[in-house]
Amino acid sequence: MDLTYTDEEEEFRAKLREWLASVLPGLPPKPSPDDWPGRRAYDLGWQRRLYDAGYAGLHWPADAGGRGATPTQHLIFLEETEKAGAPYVGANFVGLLHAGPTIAAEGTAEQRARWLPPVLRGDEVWCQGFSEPDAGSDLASLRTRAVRDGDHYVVSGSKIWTSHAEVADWCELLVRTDPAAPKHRGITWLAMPMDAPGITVRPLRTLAGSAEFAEMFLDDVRIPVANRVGEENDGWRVTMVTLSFERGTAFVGEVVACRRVLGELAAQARKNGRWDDAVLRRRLGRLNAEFRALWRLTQWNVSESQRAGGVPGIGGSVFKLRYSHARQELFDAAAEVLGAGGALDADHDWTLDRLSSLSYTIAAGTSQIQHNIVAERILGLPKGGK
Amino acid sequence: MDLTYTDEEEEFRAKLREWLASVLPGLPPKPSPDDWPGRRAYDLGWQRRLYDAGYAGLHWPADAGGRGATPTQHLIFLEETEKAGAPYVGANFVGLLHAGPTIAAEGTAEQRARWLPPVLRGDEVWCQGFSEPDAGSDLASLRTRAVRDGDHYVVSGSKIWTSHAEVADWCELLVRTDPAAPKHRGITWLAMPMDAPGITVRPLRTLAGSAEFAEMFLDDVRIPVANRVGEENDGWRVTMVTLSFERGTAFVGEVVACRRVLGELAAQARKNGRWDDAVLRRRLGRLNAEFRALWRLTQWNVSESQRAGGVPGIGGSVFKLRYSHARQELFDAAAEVLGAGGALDADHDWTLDRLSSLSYTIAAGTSQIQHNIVAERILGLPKGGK
Amino acid sequence: MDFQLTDDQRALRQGVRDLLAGRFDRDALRAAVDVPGHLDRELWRALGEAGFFALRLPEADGGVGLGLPEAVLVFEEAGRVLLPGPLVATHLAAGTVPGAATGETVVTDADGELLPWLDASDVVLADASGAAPLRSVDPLTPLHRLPGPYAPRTPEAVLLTAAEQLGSAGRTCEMAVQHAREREQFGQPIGAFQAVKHLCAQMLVRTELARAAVYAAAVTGDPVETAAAELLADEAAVRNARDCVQVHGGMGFTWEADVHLHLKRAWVRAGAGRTARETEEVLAAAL
Amino acid sequence: MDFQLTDDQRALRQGVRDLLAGRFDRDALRAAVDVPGHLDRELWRALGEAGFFALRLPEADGGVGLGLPEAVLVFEEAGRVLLPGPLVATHLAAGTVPGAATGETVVTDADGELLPWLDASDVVLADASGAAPLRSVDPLTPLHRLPGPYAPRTPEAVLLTAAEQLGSAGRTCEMAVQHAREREQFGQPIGAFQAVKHLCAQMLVRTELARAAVYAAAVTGDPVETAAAELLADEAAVRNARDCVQVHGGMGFTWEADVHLHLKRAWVRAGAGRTARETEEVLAAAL
Repeated sequence: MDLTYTDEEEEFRAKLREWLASVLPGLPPKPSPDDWPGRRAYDLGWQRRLYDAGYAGLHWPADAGGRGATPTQHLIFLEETEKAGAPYVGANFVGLLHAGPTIAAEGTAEQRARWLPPVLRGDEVWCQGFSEPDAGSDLASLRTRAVRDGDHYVVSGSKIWTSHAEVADWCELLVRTDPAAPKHRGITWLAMPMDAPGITVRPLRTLAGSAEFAEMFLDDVRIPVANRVGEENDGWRVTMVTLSFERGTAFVGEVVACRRVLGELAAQARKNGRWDDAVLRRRLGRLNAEFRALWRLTQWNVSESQRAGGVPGIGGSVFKLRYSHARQELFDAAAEVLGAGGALDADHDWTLDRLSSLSYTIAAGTSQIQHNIVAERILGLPKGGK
Repeated sequence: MDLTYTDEEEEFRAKLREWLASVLPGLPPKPSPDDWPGRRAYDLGWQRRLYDAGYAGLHWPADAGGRGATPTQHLIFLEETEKAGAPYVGANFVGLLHAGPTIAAEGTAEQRARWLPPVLRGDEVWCQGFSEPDAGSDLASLRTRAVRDGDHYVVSGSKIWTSHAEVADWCELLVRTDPAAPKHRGITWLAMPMDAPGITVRPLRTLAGSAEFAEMFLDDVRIPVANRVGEENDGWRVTMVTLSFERGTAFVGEVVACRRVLGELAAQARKNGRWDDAVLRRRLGRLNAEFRALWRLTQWNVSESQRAGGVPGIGGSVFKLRYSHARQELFDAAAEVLGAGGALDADHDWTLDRLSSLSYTIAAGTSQIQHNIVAERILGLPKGGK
Repeated sequence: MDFQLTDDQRALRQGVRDLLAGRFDRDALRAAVDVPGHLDRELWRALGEAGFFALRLPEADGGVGLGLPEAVLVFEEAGRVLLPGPLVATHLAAGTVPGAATGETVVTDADGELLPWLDASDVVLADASGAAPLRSVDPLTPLHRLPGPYAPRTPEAVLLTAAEQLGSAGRTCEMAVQHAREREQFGQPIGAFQAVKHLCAQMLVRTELARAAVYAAAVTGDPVETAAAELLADEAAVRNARDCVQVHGGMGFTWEADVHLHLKRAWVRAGAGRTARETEEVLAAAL
Repeated sequence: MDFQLTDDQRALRQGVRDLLAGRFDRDALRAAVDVPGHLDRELWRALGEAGFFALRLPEADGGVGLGLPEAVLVFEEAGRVLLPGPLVATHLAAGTVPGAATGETVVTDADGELLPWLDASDVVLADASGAAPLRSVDPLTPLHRLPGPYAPRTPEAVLLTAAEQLGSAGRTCEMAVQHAREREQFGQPIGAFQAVKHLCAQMLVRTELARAAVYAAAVTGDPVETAAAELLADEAAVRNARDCVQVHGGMGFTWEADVHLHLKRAWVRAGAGRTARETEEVLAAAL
């Protein structure tokens, strides 16, 4: 059990810090949340800077254009960029964390050459077309149909929770190619060009009032068969590769951010007098234990993945269950620190964070589903019950 | 919505108080918890006093020897006896609250004449032979076999959680008479004389260290067919009658007692300085809200039952879910008030109450089962899932 | 003792429910959401005509002559449908502020630090000098922040707000159950899964406990009982709305679903009253 | 950074587990329960021989020369099997009290208000004047009450106790899972029901979070990290034991099942340390 970083790791951190200190002051001003083209340009600009400095695709394998960094280096990267206040991955999220790694793992040489470099360079944006209105927790029940017509698939259906759809160049799309097969066995993974005729994108407003997501309606969209990654009807397996990439270090930056917010809450409470409320103060103390331990659990999981040659373990579900809950507790505590006059003010960041924290126990597998995963896959309890 | 008591109800209360004040000082000293014959004698002696004063079987129908009191009068009786510190129902529990009402509702005239008066007079003790080692939450899966042999049933099997078995005269016993039928349809209700050959009773020690319960092993016990209440294989329905009696006002005395304990906790905390701990103090305040509301919910349920002519509603499951949890919280708070030196002292009443509170989310339907009941029978969600 | 609704009380509740279903249906609700700060004066007058505000005025003064238990039933219905406006303040002003009883005059009062509906109101009972607008998290309740000091709320205001919380808690429980019955995943209604079932059962338990507390406080007027009602109703409304979001899954996270409106309103109502800290101290002191 | 057990640490853990399985199996546990207050000196010496107490002494002084992380792994194993005796005090006395390192001498120390194993110990490091016996709720830990004032516990004592709590939490999770796999009701293992499944999953989550905190505190020795470890390990041990009772149903409520022994011991360990109040204040002050 070693929590000290090796010399190589410390050197990596030092160089990164140095670079961040040099590059961040020169960034253009942040675009407004509603300015989608502006956000695309900003996020891609940041990615281009990372690319030029050699930090793009840090955790991607070298033969996919990545740096082949260790999980620990990736952890350091996420920690330091968050601490320095660097831009979030933003519009590059799906390309860097879902679609890219999937193509790297399952695509042909030609597909890798076509799609991976523009992601790393910050030239192209990907979005994700997985969930459907009737396929949420039960993703494998998706019904968007793809019918083969010569060297094209003709796709019709609707997708939901597609972030950055308005400005994406490509969509990693799951479609049903064999309606007669068992549900997991009739799914195919396609790369859909977002300028293809027949795609309609409609912004989807969340309860926080923002339009981070979109619905996407597909009406006889023609997608070349050459855009298929993996075999026809093998898309579920291909997708699971993607999802496992999502779990490993997905929340590193957020845990760092939560610990910063917790410190700000304490500072604010000391300033406005609410620190004298023993119940609130001890609640913040408890959250300190919670987030410190979540940070250590992250390091535990990263070390495990490092030993396994970079493959994230199942511990991600354990982490997500507790983290999603702790995050909600954190922003509930923030509301207490602010008092009603601040907590009901929609212009306060913490109010929006409190609202958006509600999605953490739902998105990327509800807590109900995560409990099942932990109970069945880790603890070995019987599968498939209700 | 009326929370005032009628003149008749107030008169009933006043007379009861007067009688309690006159009779309680003359009671013999309480026997030790391990003195089973002494406890039997004490409990039956109290029942005899109730009988002589006209309070026996208050909620039983008049034609079963009861007083045919309203649910509100029963509520008042339970409230006042608890407040006065009168003895608990003790060894008379099964006779008065389970077996007796079942026989009153489902027995023949002869059976009623044989079994009911001794219960009311405090002459005979009943115990309950329902649960089995492999039939707990799934009571209907019970396997104790009864085979007809002339005018007797010959019964073999084992029962568990049989309280007062050592000193009982009778046992209300559920047996399987048709192993081929669906599980709910092959069960029969029998009154078993506890002096019949073939019965072995073994005390069952609980985690609180006491032997309140027993296991009962039945080896070819012969029970006259005349002791069957209801039809052969109709015992499940007969039993459900009993169980619904259990739910209505089962916890009235306990809620009164919990509110008294809560007051004692506050007094103790004020005395030992722990009242200065804002977290503990507010926790006690919250429990005050909880138990006040539980008392009002009891009155709500009793009034509902009164309007329905004495039939308890389904609200008992809602009450039990919250009450069992609140009771555990109460004695956890007691441990905080006492501090480690008191909370770890097994001679302190509150320590034992804390331990025994653990059974409240298990006995008479686990909280898991109660959630299902509420969800399926009240909210109408689909049955039978896992 | 008969702690159940009388026939008259049942009829009153049904009457209010029917009135609101007619005058403030889902379309009206979403229209109100789309124009924040706008108060429908026609609806307000209709409420006045129906006796919503004059409910507790003596019949001799043109009122309905009913009591706090009946008002609680009416405000519970208002909470169910998220009826907007300074309902409690106007109701409490009936008989003292001209036009309040009939719904001609809209009256607001400060709820501690926050003053709702300042711009849309005709009469402001609080000292509104220095009031600064904020962007309310609840699209159905415009808010101003007051510099203070603030007058404490009356026990009636506390209780009627708790009644609205109770109505909201009951409604979100129903919404969750309805969604759980209809939404299918893995080949069956999600309400067949124990995880969802038990969430819904807990919602009902919270609602019924809060109901017992709120109704009892209305009958007895006891301040400690009122504190219990406030605490349990706030908790039921907020917690149920959150669980309702959870049961709805992704759908619950959209603006289009009504469930977020319940959550935000529950936050506003809980924030308007005493803090849990104050309420719990009242309850502790009474031990 | 490599926050995982080294091969040596894994081997140590396995070695201790094997040793305890051989010297303190379930029969030995139940025998200890049946004779409260009796300490098996032969077992104690065997622990000494195996290096349980001398683990952190330098090899030059006849110790094993290992560190706090290794001690935490060993005490976690002790917590798993409910090994009785003043283990932490004797371990900490090794090197200063003669015979402690080898298991010849049994050493106890006061844990705040409570002094465990007074009668069975050879050396008492606390001021035991005025010590009054009480009937301990835990049949495996005899206790005396001290009049005070009490010396604060050392950070090592806090952490090794937290390690025992962690071991107990992990064990009750396993016990619950095993029971849920084997016990059938309604025609299937109860572990097929989501309500039971999710209880078990929560137990694992608590254990793993506590594990990360305890191991990290052992590596860093940071006092705030130690406070976090104490808080989370106490909670995991107590809460898991309770959930384990619940999963076991009626069986969990019997004296014959081991689960109550875990709960009572977890209470004793949590009561021996700082209160949650003190720990949370340390954690708050560090923000």
